[in-house]
Amino acid sequence: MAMKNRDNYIKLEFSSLPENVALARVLIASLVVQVDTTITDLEEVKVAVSEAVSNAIIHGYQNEPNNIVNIEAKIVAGELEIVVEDSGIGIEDVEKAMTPTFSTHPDRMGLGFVFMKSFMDNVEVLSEIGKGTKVVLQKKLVNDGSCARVAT
Amino acid sequence: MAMKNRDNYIKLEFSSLPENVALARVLIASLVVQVDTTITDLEEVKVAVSEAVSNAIIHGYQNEPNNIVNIEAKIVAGELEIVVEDSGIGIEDVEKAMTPTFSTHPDRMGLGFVFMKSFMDNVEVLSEIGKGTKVVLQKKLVNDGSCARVAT
Amino acid sequence: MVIVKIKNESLIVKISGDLDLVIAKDFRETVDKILVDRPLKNLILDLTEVNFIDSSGLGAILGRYKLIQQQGGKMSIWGAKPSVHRILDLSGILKIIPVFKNEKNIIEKREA
Amino acid sequence: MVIVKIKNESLIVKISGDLDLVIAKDFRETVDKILVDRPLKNLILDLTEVNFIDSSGLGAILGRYKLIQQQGGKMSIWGAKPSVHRILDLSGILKIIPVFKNEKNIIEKREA
Ligand SMILES: Nc1ncnc2c1ncn2[C@@H]1O[C@H](COP(=O)(O)OP(=O)(O)O)[C@@H](O)[C@H]1O
Ligand SMILES: Nc1ncnc2c1ncn2[C@@H]1O[C@H](COP(=O)(O)OP(=O)(O)O)[C@@H](O)[C@H]1O
Repeated sequence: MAMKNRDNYIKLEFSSLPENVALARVLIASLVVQVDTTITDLEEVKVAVSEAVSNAIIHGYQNEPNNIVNIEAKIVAGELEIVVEDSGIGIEDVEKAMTPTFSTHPDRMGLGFVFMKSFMDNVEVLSEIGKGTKVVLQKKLVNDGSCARVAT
Repeated sequence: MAMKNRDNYIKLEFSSLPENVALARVLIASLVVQVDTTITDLEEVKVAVSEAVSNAIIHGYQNEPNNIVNIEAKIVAGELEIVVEDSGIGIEDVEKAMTPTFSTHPDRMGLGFVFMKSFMDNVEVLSEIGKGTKVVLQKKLVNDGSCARVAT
Repeated sequence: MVIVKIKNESLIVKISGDLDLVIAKDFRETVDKILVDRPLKNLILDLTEVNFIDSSGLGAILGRYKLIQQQGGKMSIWGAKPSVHRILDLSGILKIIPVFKNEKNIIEKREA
Repeated sequence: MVIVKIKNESLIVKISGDLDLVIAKDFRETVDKILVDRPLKNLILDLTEVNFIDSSGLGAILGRYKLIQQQGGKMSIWGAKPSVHRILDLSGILKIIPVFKNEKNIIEKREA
């Protein structure tokens, strides 16, 4: 197939609706399958994106639907970088927030950042109280011509 | 299912790569299936988006990959509006461009605008030579609870 | 999508699609509404048709586990696909909720 | 994806996925490369696995039709799904290229 593994860039802005978590996930998956990567890589990226976007909606905007979440993704030389950004309440103590099982919600497991960290090569969180949160996720995509087509 | 038929808004910016036509189509399809619409409506919107985005890449940017295409979509009270925009070469004579079978490319059929017009309720084209083209597509989505789930 | 069936003393819940925050909410509300009126002995969660799960989905599963435990019942999970199984495993849920392979599903897959 | 098979004097081309500008290019290049070396009597296009088509896909089909016509051959289309068939119909292509239902596919669908 022509034109695989080219550099690519996308940026999506969307309402902070729970349904849009799937939308962001599908979009990023469509981007990742353009690279001949493994199904495992694809699955891992989907979970990480789902966690970051869910956090923006649930925590950042406290489920208020009339806000905007931003997701930017680029692939440069097989290196994927995703930035998820909200202008919500922000995180007081990022280190504490990233501790496994820590959650400010009683119903939640505190595994969001754990999954982001296990499934991506690098996770960076920038947050300011009252201003919002920016999560940068990076991953080198494994090039595997034998598997990618299955996932399209 | 909870929270169907809520108003929604998304905006996507992406590199003018042919592969991104599918990406834009998948994104808009994910948005449309949030509404309990018919499979026919979903298919029609996919074709219209595909035509508008392909035109931006092929004609607007003459297949140069390092440009940005914009697509904005909103659903308000079941009314879908999609705006596809490029900053490419522009269209000299919009009326002529919209004539069935008219194409400036020998290999193409000149059916892009025909499909947009047949599949959407309203199509508006704003273009300026050297500045770019903006295509506004509107469609009232039929609410049909019995079919939407199949398409997800 | 969440489909429920009550069979003797068991509540069978079949989820389809991506078990993220949207379906997690559906799942939580559906199960809780039934169990509040009528405590049951078993909660069987059929994940055969689940293609994706994240921590919101896991949280909803763990929450229903706690609820049925409180009521003196048991919970089990059926038919998770490998990618879903992996996330269940990583979360530690497999250590507290037994997971079975759905045999019917295995046969179907072999025939596919 | 574009898979080709040559059987006697026929070139069978099976396309899978969304027949938009990306696969249209693939299709065009694959067929043209074969026909330039070796004119054939029939071009059979199997659309069974095509989920979507737009005017770029139609353009590629019409272009291949013209090419095989020039070489004295014929073209036919197999197994278009209803949504794809509708677009073929609207474009007028059905009036010049015969479209057959792929029987094998119909049987498979009934059994699904
Ligand atoms: N975008 C965000 N805005 C504000 N707070 C956040 C955001 N993301 C995460 N947090 C905080 O970090 C905590 C831990 O997040 P996470 O590990 O994803 O677990 P969980 O979502 O289960 O709580 C959250 O409970 C919340 O307090
Ligand atoms: N975004 C655009 N930028 C510049 N020219 C365009 C754009 N969209 C359409 N056109 C012009 O309008 C013509 C007709 O478009 P269309 O009906 O989609 O048919 P086709 O894409 O097959 O040529 C094109 O051939 C092109 O000259």
